[in-house]
Amino acid sequence: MTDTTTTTAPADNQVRKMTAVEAINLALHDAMEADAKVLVLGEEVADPQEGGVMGVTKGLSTKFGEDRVKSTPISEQAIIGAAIGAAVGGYKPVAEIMLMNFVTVAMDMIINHAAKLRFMSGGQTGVPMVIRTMTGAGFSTGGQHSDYWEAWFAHAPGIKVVAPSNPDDAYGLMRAAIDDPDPVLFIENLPSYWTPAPVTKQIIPIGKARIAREGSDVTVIAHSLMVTHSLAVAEKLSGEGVSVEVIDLRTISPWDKETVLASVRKTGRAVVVHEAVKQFGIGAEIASVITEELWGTLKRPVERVGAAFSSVPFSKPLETAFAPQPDTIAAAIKAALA
Amino acid sequence: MTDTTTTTAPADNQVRKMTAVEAINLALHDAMEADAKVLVLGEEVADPQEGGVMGVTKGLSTKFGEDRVKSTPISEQAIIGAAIGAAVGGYKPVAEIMLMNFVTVAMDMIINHAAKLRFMSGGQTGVPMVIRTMTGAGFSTGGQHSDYWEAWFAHAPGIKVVAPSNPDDAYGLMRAAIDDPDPVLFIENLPSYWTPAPVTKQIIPIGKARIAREGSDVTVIAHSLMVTHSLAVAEKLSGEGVSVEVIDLRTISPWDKETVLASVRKTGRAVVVHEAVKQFGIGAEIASVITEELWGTLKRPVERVGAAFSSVPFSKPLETAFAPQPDTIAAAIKAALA
Amino acid sequence: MSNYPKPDPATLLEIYKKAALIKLNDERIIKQMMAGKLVMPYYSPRGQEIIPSAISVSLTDDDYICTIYRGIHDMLAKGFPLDELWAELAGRVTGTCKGKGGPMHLTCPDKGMMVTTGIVGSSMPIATGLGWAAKLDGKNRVSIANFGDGAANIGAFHESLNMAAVWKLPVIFVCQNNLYAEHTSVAYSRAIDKISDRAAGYGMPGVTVNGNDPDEMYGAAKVAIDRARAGEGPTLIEAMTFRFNGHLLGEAGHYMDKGLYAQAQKDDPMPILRARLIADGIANEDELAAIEADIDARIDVALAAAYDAPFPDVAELKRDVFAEEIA
Amino acid sequence: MSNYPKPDPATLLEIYKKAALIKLNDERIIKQMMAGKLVMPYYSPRGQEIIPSAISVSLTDDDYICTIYRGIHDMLAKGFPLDELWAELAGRVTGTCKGKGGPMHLTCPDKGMMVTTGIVGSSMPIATGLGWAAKLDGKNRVSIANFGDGAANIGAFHESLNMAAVWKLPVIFVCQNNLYAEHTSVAYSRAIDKISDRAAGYGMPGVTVNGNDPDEMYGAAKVAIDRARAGEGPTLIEAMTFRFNGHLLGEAGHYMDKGLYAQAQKDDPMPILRARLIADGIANEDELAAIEADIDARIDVALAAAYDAPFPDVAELKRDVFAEEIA
Ligand SMILES: Cc1ncc(C[n+]2csc(CCOP(=O)(O)OP(=O)(O)O)c2C)c(N)n1
Ligand SMILES: Cc1ncc(C[n+]2csc(CCOP(=O)(O)OP(=O)(O)O)c2C)c(N)n1
Ligand SMILES: [Mg+2]
Ligand SMILES: [Mg+2]
Repeated sequence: MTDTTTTTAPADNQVRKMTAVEAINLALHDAMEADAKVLVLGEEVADPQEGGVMGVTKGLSTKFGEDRVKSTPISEQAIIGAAIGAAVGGYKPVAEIMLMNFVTVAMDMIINHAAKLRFMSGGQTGVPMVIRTMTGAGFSTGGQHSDYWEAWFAHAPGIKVVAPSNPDDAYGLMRAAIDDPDPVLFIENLPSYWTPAPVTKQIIPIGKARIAREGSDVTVIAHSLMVTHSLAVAEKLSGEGVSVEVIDLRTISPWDKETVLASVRKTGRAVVVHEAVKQFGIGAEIASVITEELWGTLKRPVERVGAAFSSVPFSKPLETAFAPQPDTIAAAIKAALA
Repeated sequence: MTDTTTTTAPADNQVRKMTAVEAINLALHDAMEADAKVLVLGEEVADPQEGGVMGVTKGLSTKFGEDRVKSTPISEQAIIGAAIGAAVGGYKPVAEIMLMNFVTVAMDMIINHAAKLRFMSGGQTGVPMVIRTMTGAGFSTGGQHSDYWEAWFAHAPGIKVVAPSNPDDAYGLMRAAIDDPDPVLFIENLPSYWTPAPVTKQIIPIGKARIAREGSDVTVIAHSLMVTHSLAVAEKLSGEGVSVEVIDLRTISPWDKETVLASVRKTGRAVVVHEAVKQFGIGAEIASVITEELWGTLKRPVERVGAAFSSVPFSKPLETAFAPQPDTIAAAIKAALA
Repeated sequence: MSNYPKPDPATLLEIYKKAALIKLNDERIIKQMMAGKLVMPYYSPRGQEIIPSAISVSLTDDDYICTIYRGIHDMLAKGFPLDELWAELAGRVTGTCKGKGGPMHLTCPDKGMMVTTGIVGSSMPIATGLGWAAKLDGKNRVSIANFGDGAANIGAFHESLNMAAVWKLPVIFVCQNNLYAEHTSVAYSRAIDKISDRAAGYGMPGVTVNGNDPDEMYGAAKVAIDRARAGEGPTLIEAMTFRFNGHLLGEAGHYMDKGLYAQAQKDDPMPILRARLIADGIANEDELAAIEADIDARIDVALAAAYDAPFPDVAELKRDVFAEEIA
Repeated sequence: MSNYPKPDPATLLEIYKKAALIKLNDERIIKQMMAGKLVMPYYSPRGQEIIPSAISVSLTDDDYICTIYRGIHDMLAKGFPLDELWAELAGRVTGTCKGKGGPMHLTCPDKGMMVTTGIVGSSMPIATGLGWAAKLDGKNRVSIANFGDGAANIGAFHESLNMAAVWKLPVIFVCQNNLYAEHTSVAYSRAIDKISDRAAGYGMPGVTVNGNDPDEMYGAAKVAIDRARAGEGPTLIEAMTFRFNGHLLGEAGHYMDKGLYAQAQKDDPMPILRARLIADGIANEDELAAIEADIDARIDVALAAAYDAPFPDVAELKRDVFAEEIA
């Protein structure tokens, strides 16, 4: 596992700037074009319903037909069940669960079935499907529309968990997720959906982290929107003479221990950042493994940054205080450097 | 928070030996007798259906009537929804979800509603309910009937998580859970259901751990069946001159940091044990907090013991290898002492 | 339905007052949002005013209701305090939920408004539980579950209707069928004509009524509520209606059938009811104008007070997670 | 139902062969469990043999089925290999799932047996997805979803039937109504007489048949399967039956109605079908005895081979979690 890339080199000179919405749309398009077994389903995903509430699947049903791109009733259990059945039946479905809080309705299908069927059948029935979902605080949508629950799925053997931090990764990880023989939960960040960035159209391997910025004093490990925040903080701190290495996990399960440990072995200090509630979040596992593996090397305990222990609040000042912000991350980095 | 008890002194001389099944039954009975607002619902819980598949609720409907003790259709969403509604309407329902894997069907009700309604309503609607569920590997029930998912709920603000390790705690914690103004997930261990032990009928506060055995060399933190295994290992190791302190967490969320940290401050070494899959389990949070708080004091990294990263397998030798056993725990203690 | 009880003139005027409050309040919210003064996801109930107005005249504060993100009409009809509503929408600590809940979680237990949910379908299991509580209380309370046409396809619908029927609970399931679930027209999500036909599968009465017609809506609700109070169990009412402002305020609505939209506009229940009140001599133009002016004035007050009030302190993040404040 | 197609004598004999295999296999499992040779939770299908036997004669290996913990009858009727079955029950590496799945997760994709689940209701959404796959394949495959009477009250039932109807999928929903869900009699869990009445709420045909009667069961299944193959969409079949050995092997069954039980024993479909075959001259006593002896001999072989096979290595815990073995 040494093919970690520091920066992604453009594959050709067709690098275009696009939003994550466009990048995921393109990834779905390219995957459907490359493989007739790829299907898309979910609420509103077909064009008569405007190709998704955010337009992520726009154009797909018009091009590939409403047999392969199916708008569903509001029935998350049946959506995931249909995807599992189709996957077991030889297809590669990409199911959308509109927001991450709604996965709660389909947990049986995801946890007891999608994640377990390969093991329970002794390898006879793989479930090559992708569950796309979006989330993230910042839009004043309150307690039931912005949660990050990646820790639940990372704790569940049999399902992979991926969370891109930018349009290029969104494209590359989506292509890899669709090709993966196992179920992949694909977490999109809603507030950064429309921030354009270059997209190289390279497929990005699942299970590999990316060193988003090199540094020597401290390692920040993040995913999704928190990578953007961490990079901004790193840039700012470089002005203060602090060299921050930022690792974009890209895949949360199985996560790339090699890359993380190599970095912390070098810096001796680590901060794990996620938007999910801090307590019992994925930062705890990553901090524990770093501590176990690098005991003696580690100069300070691993710092963890996550949301407050509450539901996502509606009122703007509370919502801002709830989720990790650049200054929270900066403070944690300084604590790690103490 | 100093009222941690080392051993529970009998309140009177009516201490009887009973199984956890009997102790929980008695706790429900006593609570229903003490407060007419206490209700029981779930599949099979009333006496025409034999008072629960395991007989935990036997006799309650005959004594308190089928208005207060209701057998339900197989409808976990409606079971939890009915409990939430009844709680918001002024009652104290105890809802049974037969096995912990079946909570997956009701996650929306538990996570988006029971756990959040107090916060989202600004304190107007509390949800004083208990969700009883049972689980645990060892009965060859395979991949969908034995999972421990306490980490999911510990990560969710607004719901408390309790897991008794013996009949006395089962009684005392159930009484406290029913009286608690917030929703409590109450996790019962199926394989140890029928092991009799003395029951003192004392109410045990939620949020407090118990020092199940005092020791000075290393602290083992466990809950549910793993306390029994850890105590057996401690006893065995005492023969080898190792003094193991065993802490029974009793409550997983909010967990008793004070008691745990005081113990590890003393021993300098810690092992966290749970039957749930090790990766992203509650051991990671506990290990992280210990490391953060006792950096400098800690002599070795915290050891974590949990199940293998797989579904629960059916075949007996695999099932045994999957879940932590006394020898796994002993090995981790030795690693912590290295 | 011809033998439904009919609202008397006073009740009809009462229905109009509630509906006018909903409509004027909706218009004001939109204005404030357009002006950038309110920032929130807003699911306008414009077009659905009659449904809760015609139901609520048969309810008391003791009766329970659960509703959804598109539920401000249900709330106002049942008497939600206007000041606390506006303060909540503005995210202020004086809001009914101290600003922590926002528009999708409006709650006012004093007036029986127990739960507002943002999860499709989830009003139903909880309303079923409130029905159980109501039955245990023995005070002839009823519990109303509001939900949309799209929600009738989710599992929680099935489990709730079945449980309420088996337990004979005093629950009225009100499906506000506005023909769309987000961008999905009903034709895409079910292979039957009437959602009310599902009631037979649970053993409860099911009716489809014109939810925009105060007579039908009042009658169907009254029959169901009386039945529930009498201990005879639940009813499913499918109330046909339309949402004029699309799903979420600001969307383009390209997915909507243009003919359908034009017809719905012609059928807008608000001008129709207003004209009828005048035609039937129940109220004259001046009286109605005075009612409307009074509503507008109350909104002015509520809105001004809301903006003047402070935001919640960040310490609120530690409160109401559990009953006891987090250390 | 009188115009249902009837099984011809050869088909009837075929049904008996499948049913006899189920019954004899069940008896042997119980014997082995009593002897402590097999340790597992066992949900006996005794009494329900006819249902899958009469369905499966109209299926090929290409057709999909999903079933539940109580599904060994569905499996055997569709041709599950006996050796791999016994090895799996014994937790051996030669089992169909290498011993990792056990009795609740029997799987044999080669013969279309895609998923066995231990979660009530969950066979239905997955069978719906297999129906979608079947439709996309364009090979006129069908997908059978087996489930119990209790499962008809869970949300997954509702969502699946609705989706299958809207998408016109070739799915046959087979509700094996054995009058009990664990210890709960149907009267406690629904307020209607027939589960098949729910089909109308989804816009699909629904029928209730005597699942113990090979004619009715064969006819209803054939009509539904033909309809599905013709692209006309799903059907709900409620097959009335009884479970003689209670829910989980070893329970006392005190909750069961004694009169019902006695009647069910009189109606035991196995001796009835056997006698009919003889009476109608389809097979004589000797021929039937030979069929049964042959089944017994095959079970002897499977059982002996199972016990002789090794248990899986603990390294299996790292395999099949993902396609790629965990490091
Ligand atoms: C379980 C769940 N799935 C999806 C959504 C996203 N969503 C919000 S509103 C909505 C449409 C609901 O339509 P309907 O029930 O007809 O109510 P309406 O909005 O028309 O009043 C959807 C799909 C959700 N909130 N919850
Ligand atoms: C979601 C869920 N809830 C509860 C259970 C526990 N359980 C196992 S079988 C069963 C009864 C099912 O009855 P029915 O659907 O009639 O099938 P039968 O066993 O009679 O064949 C129950 C409640 C479960 N497995 N899954
Ligand atoms: Mg609608
Ligand atoms: Mg049954």
